[in-house]
Amino acid sequence: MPIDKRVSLNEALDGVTDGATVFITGFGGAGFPNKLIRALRERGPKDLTLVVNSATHRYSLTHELIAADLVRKVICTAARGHDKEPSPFETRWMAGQIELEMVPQGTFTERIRAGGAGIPAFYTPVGFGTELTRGKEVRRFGARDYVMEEAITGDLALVRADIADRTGNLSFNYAQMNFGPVMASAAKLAVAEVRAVSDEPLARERIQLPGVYVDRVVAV
Amino acid sequence: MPIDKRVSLNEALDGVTDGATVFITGFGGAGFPNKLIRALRERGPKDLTLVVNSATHRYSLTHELIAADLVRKVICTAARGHDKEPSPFETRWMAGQIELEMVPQGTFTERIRAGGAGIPAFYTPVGFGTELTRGKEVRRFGARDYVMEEAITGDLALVRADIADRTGNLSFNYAQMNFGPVMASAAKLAVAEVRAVSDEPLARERIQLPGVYVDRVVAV
Amino acid sequence: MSALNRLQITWRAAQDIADHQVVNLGIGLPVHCSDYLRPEVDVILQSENGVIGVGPLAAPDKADTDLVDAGSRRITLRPGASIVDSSWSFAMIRGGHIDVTILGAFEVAANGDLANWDMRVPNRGPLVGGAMDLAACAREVRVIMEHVTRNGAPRLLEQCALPLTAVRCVSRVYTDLAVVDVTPQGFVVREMVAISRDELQAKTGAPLTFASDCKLLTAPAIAVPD
Amino acid sequence: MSALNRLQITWRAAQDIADHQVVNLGIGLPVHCSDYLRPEVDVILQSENGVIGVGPLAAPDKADTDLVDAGSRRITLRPGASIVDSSWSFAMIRGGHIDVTILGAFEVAANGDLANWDMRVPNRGPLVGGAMDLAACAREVRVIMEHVTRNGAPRLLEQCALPLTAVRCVSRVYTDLAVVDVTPQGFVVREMVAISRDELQAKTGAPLTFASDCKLLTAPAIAVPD
Repeated sequence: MPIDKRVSLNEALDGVTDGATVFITGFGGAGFPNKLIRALRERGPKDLTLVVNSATHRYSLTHELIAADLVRKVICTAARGHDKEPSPFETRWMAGQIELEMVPQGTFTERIRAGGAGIPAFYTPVGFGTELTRGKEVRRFGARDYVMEEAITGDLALVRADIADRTGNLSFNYAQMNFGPVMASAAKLAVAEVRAVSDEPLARERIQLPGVYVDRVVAV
Repeated sequence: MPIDKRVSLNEALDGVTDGATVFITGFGGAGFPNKLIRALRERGPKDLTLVVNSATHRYSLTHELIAADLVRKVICTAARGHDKEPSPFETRWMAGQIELEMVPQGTFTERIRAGGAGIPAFYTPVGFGTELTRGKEVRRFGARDYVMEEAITGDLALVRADIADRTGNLSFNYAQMNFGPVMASAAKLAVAEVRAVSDEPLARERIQLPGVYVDRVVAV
Repeated sequence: MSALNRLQITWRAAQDIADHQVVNLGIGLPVHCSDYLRPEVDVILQSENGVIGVGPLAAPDKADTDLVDAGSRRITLRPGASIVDSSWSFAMIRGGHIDVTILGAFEVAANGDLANWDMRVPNRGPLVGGAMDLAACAREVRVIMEHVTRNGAPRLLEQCALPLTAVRCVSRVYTDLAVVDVTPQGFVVREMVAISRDELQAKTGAPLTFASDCKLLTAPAIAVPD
Repeated sequence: MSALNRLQITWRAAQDIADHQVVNLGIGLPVHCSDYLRPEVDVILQSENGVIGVGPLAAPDKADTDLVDAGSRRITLRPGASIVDSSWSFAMIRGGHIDVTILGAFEVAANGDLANWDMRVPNRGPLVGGAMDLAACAREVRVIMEHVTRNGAPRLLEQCALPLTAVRCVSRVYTDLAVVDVTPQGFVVREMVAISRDELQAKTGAPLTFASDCKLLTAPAIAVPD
């Protein structure tokens, strides 16, 4: 039967359970899967771990998951709200109600890539000698000190892209790409939210993430 | 002054010295920088370490560097000739005149990627329990055993591509890409051999390797 | 006894490829499995050189010298195919994104150890390629091989004698005589040609168990070209 | 004394960017360096979100909401620009392919330690972004900051008090009062505004050495918008 990964927004998150680790794409204002984020909030699984660049971003609805108290832990590179009032994340964090793991951004994306690439751990010079790597294994290679960082894998990736085809190939609009490829690769279930699904297979030159990594696509 | 990385085949290898570690692209019959390989042979630096998928491939001129006794060591995934007679590599290897480091292909490309990505070492399940990882550090993560592999960096990368622009952006023809991106990223000096250099900057969709990684381009 | 010929072995292996799987077919005999897929299945064939969606071989007059698979065969692309660089290709393999790989082999052990490369060919350099990556990391590793060597020695063994490709990785072996699963209890014969169990056991270097529903192994007639 | 205003500091930093360099400009003040590049230099501006070849800001009527830099500014692309995913973007940074990064900072130590993020802002969550990657791995790390805090406390110190971003990474600091190199012998003043050496030392938390050819630090008039 020809591969066809198209699903409705209703079906997109079937099978997601409490305790899931969820990747959410988006950075610099581009690539937030906001329809899927809202669908996840409505589905309402509890005790989620979010792996997302920013716990709060002006253009993302990630904060709604936190405000709905669905989130146990956030792994991110930025946890600062942008309004004068503390963000839903910040109020819960200060009250000790939500766990935070801060990661330098390159280590964040490399740990996720490692998760999708079968690499359980790697060494990086980034963060050596700083609070963010306290307690981590340090090892010298050549003349420099490096920190060991472990892979991040997850249950679900919510990925924003521009165009998909039925086999799940994705094309991104400009800087929408950001964490899409690595997050899709590191998740058991990768769901893409796209502007449109092409009836024709995408041309090779346009494919920025092979459909092998994408399980479901939803046009929104 | 506008960036312009075009050089002649004569200038392409200026500065290459004895003892250099040289990456050469190509796999599966595609992507061999044969004009640059021959230019390197003619230049004649000694004691080279070649990092190349195959020590001998029907469509590659790599064997000419070996036959000219310019090579001290080969790091590769395939060292078998294809003719009845032993290849130049095989005769020298059997006579103990050339060193061989055999690497599983995924570990080969990942070690080179690591070299270009500032990762000094990583763990992989590949090769665990085999002759190729004998003596390497083994470590358990979760329920599985992994081997530590170190990055490969080099002095020079010879990269075959299809089209370049003046800023060194590269576009590959089909499976020509193979090791081009990782090898260019891991070398101090990356030289691309291309069918043509476009006067106009390449369109974003066609760029498969940003010019940041490419130092010189030669149209052949 | 009607042992299968080598293309019939690939035919048999191809029948087990399920719809929508991502499949890597090893260089040599396994790659011929693509000729015998069941008509109703739609699969993505991945090649280590980065081709995601290998199509049929190219007609000689339409071949592009750069459009090749890992075995240097000039191929076409299926619609929706893409090509990635080597680091992405092996990240895909190592990361467990290949559902099934079918590999040739010299030896398989009862614990699933695989030996399909050899450093010790006289007067030849070694060659490993992507075999270790595929064997260690595909979700399922299946093997195609003759049941015994040219000298009649078994290839299904208690323990491999040749250098290993990967440990405890093989789940199923297709030979000219049988389809054998590798289980926690060792080799289990699922299908076999019309020979006696004793004869099959005699050609095998480790104890065989026979599935309660063990079937006759058959394949359509396929001529092997010279 | 004519201390530089903050745009004049970025102007001064921009003058040191050399032809053909690959440059990452930090979010906030450093990104304005691109407005003051010397006209003869051609540089590639990289942004952490994967844009290789950032151009000028987009006109509001031509902006694409997905064409942004790491600071969420709507930008254009220079000809020949490309966009890579986050893992490639940081592989580029971590792998030493960025010639120069210019970052904002709270504190710089005489050994080159940098503190430019802070977990301890009251009622606010921490924010590190890509600063640690850039600071640890760009070939050259330059810093733009006011010479002293709002309370008059020095920011150039023997040792950073705030949490570190990276160790021993800064090579040059541009302040409103001076251009200071970080050397194995500590801080060396290359340029300074028309104040006394004693006064500059008094505003600095670590010993200053003055280059034998120490110059007057000047900049063209640039108005700072409200």
